[in-house]
Amino acid sequence: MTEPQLIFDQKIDLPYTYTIGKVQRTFLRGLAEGKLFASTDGARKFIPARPFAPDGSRLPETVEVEARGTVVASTRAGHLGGKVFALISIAGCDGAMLHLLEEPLEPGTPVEAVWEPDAEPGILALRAFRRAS
Amino acid sequence: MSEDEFLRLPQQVTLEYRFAAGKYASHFFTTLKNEGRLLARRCPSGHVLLPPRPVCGLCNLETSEWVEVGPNASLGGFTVVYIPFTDPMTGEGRPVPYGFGLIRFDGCDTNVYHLIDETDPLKLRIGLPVEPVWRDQADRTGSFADIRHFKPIYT
Amino acid sequence: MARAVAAVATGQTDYAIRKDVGIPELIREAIDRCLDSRDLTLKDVDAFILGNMEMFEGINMVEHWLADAIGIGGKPLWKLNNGGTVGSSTAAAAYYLASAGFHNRILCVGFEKQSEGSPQSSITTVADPIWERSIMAGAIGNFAAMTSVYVNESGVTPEQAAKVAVKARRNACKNPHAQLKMPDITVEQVLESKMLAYPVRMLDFCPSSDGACAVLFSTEDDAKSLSPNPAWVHAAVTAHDQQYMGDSPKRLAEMRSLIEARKRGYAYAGIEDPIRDIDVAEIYEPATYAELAMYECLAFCEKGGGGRHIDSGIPEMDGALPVNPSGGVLSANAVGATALARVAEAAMQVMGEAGEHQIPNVKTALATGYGGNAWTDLLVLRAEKP
Amino acid sequence: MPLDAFIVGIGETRHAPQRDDVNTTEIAWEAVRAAIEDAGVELNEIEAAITASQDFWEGRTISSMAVNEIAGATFKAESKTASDGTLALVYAATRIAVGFDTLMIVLAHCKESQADAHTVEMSAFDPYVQRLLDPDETVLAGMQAQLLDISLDDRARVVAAARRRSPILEPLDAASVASSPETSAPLRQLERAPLMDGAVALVICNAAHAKRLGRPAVRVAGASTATDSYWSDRDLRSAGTVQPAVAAALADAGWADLPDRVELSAPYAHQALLWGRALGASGPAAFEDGGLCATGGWLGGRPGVVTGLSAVAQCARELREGSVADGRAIAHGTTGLLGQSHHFVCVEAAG
Repeated sequence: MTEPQLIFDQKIDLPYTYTIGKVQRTFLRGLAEGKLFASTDGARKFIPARPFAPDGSRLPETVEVEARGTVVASTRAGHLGGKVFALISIAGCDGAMLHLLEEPLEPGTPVEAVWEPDAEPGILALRAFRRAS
Repeated sequence: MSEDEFLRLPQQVTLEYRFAAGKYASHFFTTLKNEGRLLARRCPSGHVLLPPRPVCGLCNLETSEWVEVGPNASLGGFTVVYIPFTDPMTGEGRPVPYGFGLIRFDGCDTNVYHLIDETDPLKLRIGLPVEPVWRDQADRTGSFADIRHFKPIYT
Repeated sequence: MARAVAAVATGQTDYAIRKDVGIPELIREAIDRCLDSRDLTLKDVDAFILGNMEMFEGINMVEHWLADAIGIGGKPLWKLNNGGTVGSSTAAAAYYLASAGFHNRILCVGFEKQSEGSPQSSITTVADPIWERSIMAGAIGNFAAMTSVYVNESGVTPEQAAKVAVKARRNACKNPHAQLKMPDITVEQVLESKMLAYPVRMLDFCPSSDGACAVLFSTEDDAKSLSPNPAWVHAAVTAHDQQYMGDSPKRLAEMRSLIEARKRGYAYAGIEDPIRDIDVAEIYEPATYAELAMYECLAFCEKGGGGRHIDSGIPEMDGALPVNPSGGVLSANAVGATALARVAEAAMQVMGEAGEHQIPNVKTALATGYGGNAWTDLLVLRAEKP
Repeated sequence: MPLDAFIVGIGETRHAPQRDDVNTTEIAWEAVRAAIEDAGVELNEIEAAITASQDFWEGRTISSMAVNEIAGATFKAESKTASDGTLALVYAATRIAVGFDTLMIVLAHCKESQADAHTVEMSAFDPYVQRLLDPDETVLAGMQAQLLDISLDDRARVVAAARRRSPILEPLDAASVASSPETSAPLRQLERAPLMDGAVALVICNAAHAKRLGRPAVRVAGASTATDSYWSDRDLRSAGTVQPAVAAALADAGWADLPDRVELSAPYAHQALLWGRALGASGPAAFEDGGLCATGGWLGGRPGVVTGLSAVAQCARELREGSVADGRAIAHGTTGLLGQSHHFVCVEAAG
């Protein structure tokens, strides 16, 4: 009689509370008010706002930018129920923002933000991007 | 910076796992469930190791045979815990205070941590004999939690 | 030939609950303090080694996410995770990688933002999922059960343990980065603090902090060009114990990994009489009782003599072998940073840059890391080049 | 000072999608036991071990706690690189080069069947501005594939070649790969390497010890690792640090040019082609004739964390057998979303 191979089904279920730094507070609170803020060193602007550029230099200030841009790439995630993810580059800004689209769009398609009404500060305060009208 | 200036975003991270108990744990828990016997592994140098395992680190040799230990045991160390603690596996808090300690099964060279049915630390001492109190057969899950806790034997 | 390696610059954040910064800003505080002290920038660093416990903040491959915050730009980026010893493990890795010439200037960064997770619960994920996790009682419960063995064997008293807490929090007053600065702390206050898990009381145990520590290592002439008196690494030894938490019968009373690492480390660095040969020690003491036990395992005193050793005053700031003039882990504990902070503090003592808690003319400093299943890292830093 | 360590023992499990018969300690011991037997040494002689594992895949903080006893590190040194097995080998080789250790175990292990890949990958996304969208690496790979001018047919041919060369996975023809269900457009399910359980262990030592052991040895001649910016700050069409990393490895080994034998590790077919192109390979043919992945590489069935060290083990085996023309090979590993870090190890027949 071969012995059963026991399996322990377990979960690691942990609550986290992420502290948000200065420029990203402005960014995430801005989304809740239907505004898009980039972080900047006075010359380059980055979306999403973040405290450091990829070369490590500081981006200490924020500046509001238009919530319009173009699709870098998009994909329908069939393995995740058909949600459409996209990488969005915002006009005049470096960096790129992962977010959602209402439907897959070709790279280069102009898009604009769709805001979630009276949302809490956070990335989901921006519901998705759609083809710019 | 006043309190409301700060922004702290809550996020639950839930990771599901299916752990294969493996050869030694499967044999241990199957024997425990079916025969109520506790099995440790012994290596060629005679070290009796619980939990059972493929290699004895004391002599770097493969363990070579099963050997029965316990069920009676003694305290290898003890404490009484007074601070609430949420078990990440169940998400529930364990009521305080509760006894907790290092249990050395008779015949074993190592200890295992487990709960002790005593909340007065002054009654506990190293070497105090203890015996396992089992969960009812129905709600055994095939883990060390099948032993509810260890009861001190105050003679 | 193996190159001589030295710590040449250090930087630490103030250890506290930080609600004002995220993780990228937190590590850059320590990194910028370290690099600014030598007028360097990120561009001057050849390779990075990051250390933390990923599940404490719940971020997988956290070093890859932090790559931008350190301006990685195609450079080598290492990530270690050895529990509480992770900080000293990054220092040991830097030593061997630089000594072999695989990298030159290596920046080690240890960090933890413990306020973002629930440390007591995430420490439970250290336990083996099959044998230990369903019974775990958090770090404090486990540690207290080990402490009973040591108290039983050595006879140390709660008062002697409390003296360690008093020494730590008073020393902390002279360390700008320490979290628990308590100038008027008394033994009585420690003995009256809330019992967490018998016999360990609130003030017997280390706090939970957010914090980061950065140490820059370099080799040979480059090290001399970067620091007026570099802290040369003479030994970086690691020892582990068996696999499960209950395996070691004596636990603290005879911490096998620390005894093994001490023997090899002292032999390697030519230390015969620690009191005579070591000028200052920064050890990783998660609790007062641990420091007393570590005095014995480090051969600062005879076995069972930990209580008498604190009574003797030798480990005080003005004693023959000061232990933790920085206030130690009892005064600040962000796990990923903590063991590297021990190395940083030892290096600061050798470089004469420890400010108010500087011990006069330090030639040899000891640093240890503690973590995992009672594991040990032990490093010896000296003013004299090996 | 170049690395100068010798691989004298190789142990690798037969990787499988779901090893329910063993836990982490036991699967790692399978590899270590085979490696010390191959080297003709006892576990007691091992002086230190450097391991590689990732806590989120293993479901355990300090996941090396499960293996330091079977790796011979009780009362000795063990350190864990939380990225790829190639880096564990490099760290170990530096301890040998400086003469601190003479005989060591290098171990990489992962049981991908234990975890939920989606949540493990999602946990690697930026927690402030990306994670709550609930993405995973397949989503990013889909976007990357959309931008690259690599056809589904070429991608399917790479997977079919990997499966044909794999000693463990069932063969698959390109047509069935191309017609498998779509995951994240334009990717098909079978374009991604399957999740596997497995471990690889190497015994390494210095020159004197290798001579004493008299085992067929392979020399670690050099290595490199290079990390790029985070995925969303990169041009997804670029091969990132592949070229600079391979150049650095060749320089470290003192090799003038890339050897013919390259063992590449890529979890997606289009990445195999993208990174292969950066190494001078023109298309699927390099995979079909075994030039780039003799036994199928990651797509041929290796657990992610283990794939880099498995690539080294594969090259070492071939060098021992003398089946590599110029007696030189280079093994590749990668970590981070969309290949953010690339690692290369140069190995040569020790003669």
